Amino acid sequence: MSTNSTLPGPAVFTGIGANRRRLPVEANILLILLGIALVFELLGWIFVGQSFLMNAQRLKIMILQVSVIGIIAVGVTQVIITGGIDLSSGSMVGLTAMIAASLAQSSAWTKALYPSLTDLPFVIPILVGLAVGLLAGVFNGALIAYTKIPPFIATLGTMVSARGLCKWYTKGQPVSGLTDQFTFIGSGIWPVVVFLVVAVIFHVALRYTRYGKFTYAIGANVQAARVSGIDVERHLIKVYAVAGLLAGVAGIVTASRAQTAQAGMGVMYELDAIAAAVIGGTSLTGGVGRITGTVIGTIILGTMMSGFTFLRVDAFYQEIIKGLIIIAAVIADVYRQKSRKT
Amino acid sequence: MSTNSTLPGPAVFTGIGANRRRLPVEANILLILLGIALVFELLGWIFVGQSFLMNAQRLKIMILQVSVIGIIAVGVTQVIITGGIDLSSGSMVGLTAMIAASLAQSSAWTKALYPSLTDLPFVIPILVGLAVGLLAGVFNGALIAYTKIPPFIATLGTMVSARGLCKWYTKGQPVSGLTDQFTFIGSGIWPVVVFLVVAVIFHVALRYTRYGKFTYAIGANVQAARVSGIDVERHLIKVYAVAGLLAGVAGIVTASRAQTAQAGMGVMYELDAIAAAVIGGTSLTGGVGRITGTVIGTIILGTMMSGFTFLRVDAFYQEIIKGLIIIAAVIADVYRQKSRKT
Amino acid sequence: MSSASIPAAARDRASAAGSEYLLTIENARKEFPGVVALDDVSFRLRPGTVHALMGENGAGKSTLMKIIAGIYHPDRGELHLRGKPIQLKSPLDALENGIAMIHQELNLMPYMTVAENIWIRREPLNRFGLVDHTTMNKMTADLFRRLNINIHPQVQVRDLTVANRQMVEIAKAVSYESDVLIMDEPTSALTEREVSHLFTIIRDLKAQGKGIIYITHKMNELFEIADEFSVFRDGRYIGTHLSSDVTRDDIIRMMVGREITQMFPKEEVPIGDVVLSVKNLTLDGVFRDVSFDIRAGEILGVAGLVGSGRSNVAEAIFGVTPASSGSIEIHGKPVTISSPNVAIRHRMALLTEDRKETGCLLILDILENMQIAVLQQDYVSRGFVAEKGITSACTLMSETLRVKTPNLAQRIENLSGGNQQKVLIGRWLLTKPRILILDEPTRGIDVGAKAEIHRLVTELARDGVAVMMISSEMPEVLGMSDRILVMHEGHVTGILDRAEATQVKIMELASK
Amino acid sequence: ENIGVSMAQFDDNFLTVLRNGMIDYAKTLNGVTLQVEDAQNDVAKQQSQIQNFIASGVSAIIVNPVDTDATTAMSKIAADAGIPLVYVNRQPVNVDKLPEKQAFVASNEVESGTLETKEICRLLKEAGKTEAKIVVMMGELSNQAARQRTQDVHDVIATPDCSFMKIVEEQTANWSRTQGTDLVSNWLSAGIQFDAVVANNDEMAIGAIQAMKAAGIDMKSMLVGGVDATGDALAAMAAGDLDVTVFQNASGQGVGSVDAALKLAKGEKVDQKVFVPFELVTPANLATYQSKN
Ligand SMILES: Nc1ncnc2c1ncn2[C@@H]1O[C@H](COP(=O)(O)OP(=O)(O)OP(=O)(O)O)[C@@H](O)[C@H]1O
Ligand SMILES: Nc1ncnc2c1ncn2[C@@H]1O[C@H](COP(=O)(O)OP(=O)(O)OP(=O)(O)O)[C@@H](O)[C@H]1O
Ligand SMILES: [Mg+2]
Ligand SMILES: [Mg+2]
Repeated sequence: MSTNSTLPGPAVFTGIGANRRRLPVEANILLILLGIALVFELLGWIFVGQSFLMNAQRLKIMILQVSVIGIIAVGVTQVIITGGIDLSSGSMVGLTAMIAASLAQSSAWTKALYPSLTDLPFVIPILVGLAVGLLAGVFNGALIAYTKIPPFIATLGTMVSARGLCKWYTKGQPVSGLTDQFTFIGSGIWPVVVFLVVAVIFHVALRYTRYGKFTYAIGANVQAARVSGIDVERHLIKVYAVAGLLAGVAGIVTASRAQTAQAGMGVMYELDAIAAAVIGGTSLTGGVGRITGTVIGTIILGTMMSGFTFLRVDAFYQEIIKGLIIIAAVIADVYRQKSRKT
Repeated sequence: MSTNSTLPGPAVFTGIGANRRRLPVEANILLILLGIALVFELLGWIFVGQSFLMNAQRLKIMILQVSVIGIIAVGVTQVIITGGIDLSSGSMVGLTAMIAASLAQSSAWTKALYPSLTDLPFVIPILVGLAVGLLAGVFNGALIAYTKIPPFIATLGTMVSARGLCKWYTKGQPVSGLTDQFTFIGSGIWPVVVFLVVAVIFHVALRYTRYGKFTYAIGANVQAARVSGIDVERHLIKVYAVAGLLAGVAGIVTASRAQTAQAGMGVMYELDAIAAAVIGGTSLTGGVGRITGTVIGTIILGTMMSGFTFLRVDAFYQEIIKGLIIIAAVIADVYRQKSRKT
Repeated sequence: MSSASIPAAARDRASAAGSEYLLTIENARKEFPGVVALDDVSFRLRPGTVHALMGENGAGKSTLMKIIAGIYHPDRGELHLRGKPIQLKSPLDALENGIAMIHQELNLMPYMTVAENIWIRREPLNRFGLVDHTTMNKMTADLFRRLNINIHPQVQVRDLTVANRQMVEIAKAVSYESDVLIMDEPTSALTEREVSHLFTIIRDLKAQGKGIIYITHKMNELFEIADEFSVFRDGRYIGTHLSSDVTRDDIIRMMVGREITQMFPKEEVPIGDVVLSVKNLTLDGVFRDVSFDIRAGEILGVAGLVGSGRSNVAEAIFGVTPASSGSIEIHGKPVTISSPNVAIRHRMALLTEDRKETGCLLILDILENMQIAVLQQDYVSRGFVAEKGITSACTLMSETLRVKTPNLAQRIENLSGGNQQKVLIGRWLLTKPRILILDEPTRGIDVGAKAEIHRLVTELARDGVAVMMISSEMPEVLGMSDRILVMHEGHVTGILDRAEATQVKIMELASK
Repeated sequence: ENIGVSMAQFDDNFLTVLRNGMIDYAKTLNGVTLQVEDAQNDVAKQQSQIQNFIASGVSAIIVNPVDTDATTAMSKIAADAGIPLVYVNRQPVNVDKLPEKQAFVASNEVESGTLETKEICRLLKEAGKTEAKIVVMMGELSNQAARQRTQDVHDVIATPDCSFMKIVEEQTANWSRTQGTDLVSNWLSAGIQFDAVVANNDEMAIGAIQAMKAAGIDMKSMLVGGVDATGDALAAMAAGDLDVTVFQNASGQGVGSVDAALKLAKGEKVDQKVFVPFELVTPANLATYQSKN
């Protein structure tokens, strides 16, 4: 391009907006997380006489128990950034868990689903599980991109169908007796590692690649994205495919962690994942959101779960409080970012 | 100012009424319903050797089994028209069912929750149930209108909290032994009557009252609605209150029909209700939708349920097919209305 | 053909002035459900020229341009680029073939930075395939320096004023280095200063041999920047001429098909009592100590540069974003206007400047759009809307305002901008306001409609309505106002009487 | 002593009785507190709850498994932390290979469906049927008990004694009364004839009864069986609508599991398997149960 212009003019932009870069969105959410953790710490000393945070085991389980939600949430965040939504991820966790597990059975297990396909190397169930997630994601994406039906309904349909497939696959029987190789992925701290790796990859992808720029552009203004030459349909398929793939990862980790797969796995996970993303600052109207925020949002959910058990909150109150905290966290976020709205 | 202007000029405007209403949107959906019913009719003759439609009992149960969904869907439709969503209706059905039932227990039942409050006239549990629904709805509405958090999240929070309240209310115990007066509402064809009355009321309200005009205006463009003098906050509260009230009606009918109330009642009803509304032509982006469409959408769901049993479709396949039909119905609708979009 | 009125010699000159076309489109037709937007239209663009498109609202100008930019596919018609036939399948296709477009509606991504907006899909990548933000920002800075634009590359677009957003759009289009550059009403959100800045840019591009298609409703711009122009009416091609060969009236006749005698039909009407009185109105950080009165029958023009705070004052008075201090009196009684709802009860009306954002209920029909404000106080009994009454009121209003539509059941979305504006004016007239605030009432509106709106405002004033009219078009302010209030950076810098007001005086006040 | 309890589900009538059995029993013991969590039918959540219990330093854990196949992983987690674990009500897949300090207290699920079906079979014979059509209402398809109880029906019919019974329909109503009503209404409208309804639980059986009553079917001539002996079911039996149900001593299991957990926590030995038998409930012995569950 030719910068040798004939226009005169000083080297400019002193003024407009020079100073308008804001504190990163995550700072807000991190504060909310810290606030919640400190409240638990305080209440811990008062009521239980124990520290909430100074307990390595608890810190581990706090993240471990939401790793699967977190993995899905990373995918869902991207979908929400495009202005869509994915209600099918919970069902897809169940489906991929079932299918992957059925190819990960050990020959020692007498009731293997495919007796001739036991003791396979662990990469096979993993690859098949990922492929199933990917395919389901592509299906979602294609449906949304080409038929223009609302993502809410498209993925609601997939959600119901995938859950049905899940139950049909083994007629409701659980799939157990998985090989040690396969269950290794879900053991110890590995689910957390998978979660963080996934988070880092997509954090980079969203911020530093064209994939990411297109994702934000579509969510911010589809029309603008289209006239800028972005192939919106193709990109949406990619984004939903990624979400499906990650649901596949989550399914594999879930099956591996529980050392079994059953048709009811992942029920309602989609809602937790969406909550994590939104608590983390992702806007349901599209165009706004970051993986770092989602990670923090996920950890907020984990902290709440551990905190409730720690404080011996009656189970009946846990849900009531959980709902209120979700609302409160989002309200707090809306208020702290009020300047962004106007 | 004077509308009888002295402005000269040819009448460029060719007059009202010429084609004032295109083919109503419902025509499309009705066609889809007829299509589905005819497919079942045909398959019925082929596989079961019976008519699907020529069976008064089946026609009755087809609507009866979805009346509760339909009642919620009428409320949800209004919420969606404003551009919102209500995920809490299923939980609210459970909550109102529990509370209403606890005031409708007969003294013959030895384990009544409030032994001193048995054999109350049936209006009391009904009024209390409605009040609970209304209050929860007002809570939703106020949250959304004043804190500006996304309706998806606000009602997700309420959904979780209300389900928690539901379990907490009797610590998970079912509430049974309801008076005959109370269970009368849910007997025979009454739930259908309630559904249709509710539908007619809100059909009229949406089309012929200021309440309705404002609802559409807010969904079409909140900003413009506000500048046009609509008190958006107040109106949103009204709309969510109506949705809550109708969830209350649904809860009462459910408890009365089952002659018991349990904490798990209404789980996932919100999704069926949203599906019914969207199949019926309500747009999730707001501003578009009609109760007649929602009623037809609801009946489509009911037809599917009866059809599956009628054709003896294996339970394992039912969900898979249901998901696909929801998607297909919405695609069909999108295509038939393509002209409206461009 | 109305072009018959143009001297024959000039016509010949226009068609013979060069056979080498950069882009041609022949016999194009485009139909939307129920509307033929273009019918047998042809258009030719020469390199190194600025070719203006003129026509009333809804004439099909934007539609034709969207075809050239690969957004719409014509039902019929051939497109030739540099002499070769070409089919454009997508906007990307057009961009890759050297056609860029600045759209009539702003098409930016609000939550992304200026640099990201400009280079979307063309981001510089480093050797790991990741986006190189440093280079991208530098490229933006270079581009802006070249165009003499003063905006920071890393600021988010939503933080920019409308005018600056428009400048970003212009810079983005220029950055494609394309041979054909389409500008669809680029100046509708700009004031004189930015407009002349844009013209400098355009002349520069022209000198580089690019072909520029320029759509505008502003006649003076045509004479200032365009080499030739084509006129469209009702989806048909009327003619192409050199702009040096014609007069204003010729063009108007071609566009409208009839004469418009009076652009500013200002009448002297008896001025009554003070209706609206604003004292020391302040909205922290936006405007300060704004005071003025408007009397019955008076038209108060409000002038100022873009961003001077005029719209904010209007919105504060109307309760959209209430002021933080100051007082408002109506008919001498102090009032507190906390929301538009309250304002309407005081019989005020506000036509907002952004039709799409705060005006139209896009997916609803004309009838619904028109009646929504009046339903607050009229045509409703026991909650039920008096369908018959409101329908005939809206019908009458549409006829009065000459809304061009087959019927009132059309979605307002499908109307041209000018007709949308008329519907919105109708919405407010139904409420029979005593105080009417008009914010850029003729923005993006063709001459014919403009004259009608002006006539209407005059009539309202005659009926005793107090009118406040914000406008960035100097001739409009000068032509229509009894007094002119000028704002600069949130302050009132002066109020001029009709007699003493001149363009120069206003500009002085607006930029001091 | 603080014992962590993870229940598969709170909003389940039977499990509520079991839960209350534990809680009421714990109240009678000095210095024993229970912390009861709701796993909401989620295997992963249950596993996490166990880990949260361990982090909070409970002295023993009681688990009512969501998925009895997922217990291997849970056993390992508890064993690694050295905390005693007792499974209650649902038989873990690793019941024969339980690590040290782990036990299982339950009824044998095979009995429930078998008792129910055999009694229906007996009643049908008594009514002089030589050919009988039955419909089966299944619980949630992904649930162990639903599968087992349905399997029991098939197994009983496979015996020569009851082979005169024929399953004409078998569908799920997800444990729910309303769905049960709708399912049976749909069957009736399809003109399906049957002599008995065998439901996986009482709620669905009651739903069936309500549907049949609404359709004007005489409940005297129709046999309906359920499982759980809930309060509503016993009332239905007293009214002559429900013919068979099966009592599972829920509170007995609750008490047993708390006892086992406390003993393990104190380092005492307990039997690794404690079975509390199912009991058949018919109008004949109804009175005995009306005071229980
Ligand atoms: N997407 C669409 N669907 C239906 N009708 C449309 C659509 N786009 C444009 N039209 C119609 O086509 C005609 C031409 O519109 P176009 O936008 O090209 O006009 P224009 O000349 O650019 O007007 P303006 O000066 O107001 O921008 C109008 O009647 C308009 O209502
Ligand atoms: N919501 C807002 N938040 C922050 N600043 C705003 C907001 N709205 C307007 N401003 C700023 O206030 C100033 C006045 O804007 P306003 O729109 O009132 O000006 P105007 O003179 O009407 O210009 P225009 O002709 O573009 O409408 C501008 O600098 C603008 O950036
Ligand atoms: Mg245009
Ligand atoms: Mg303005």
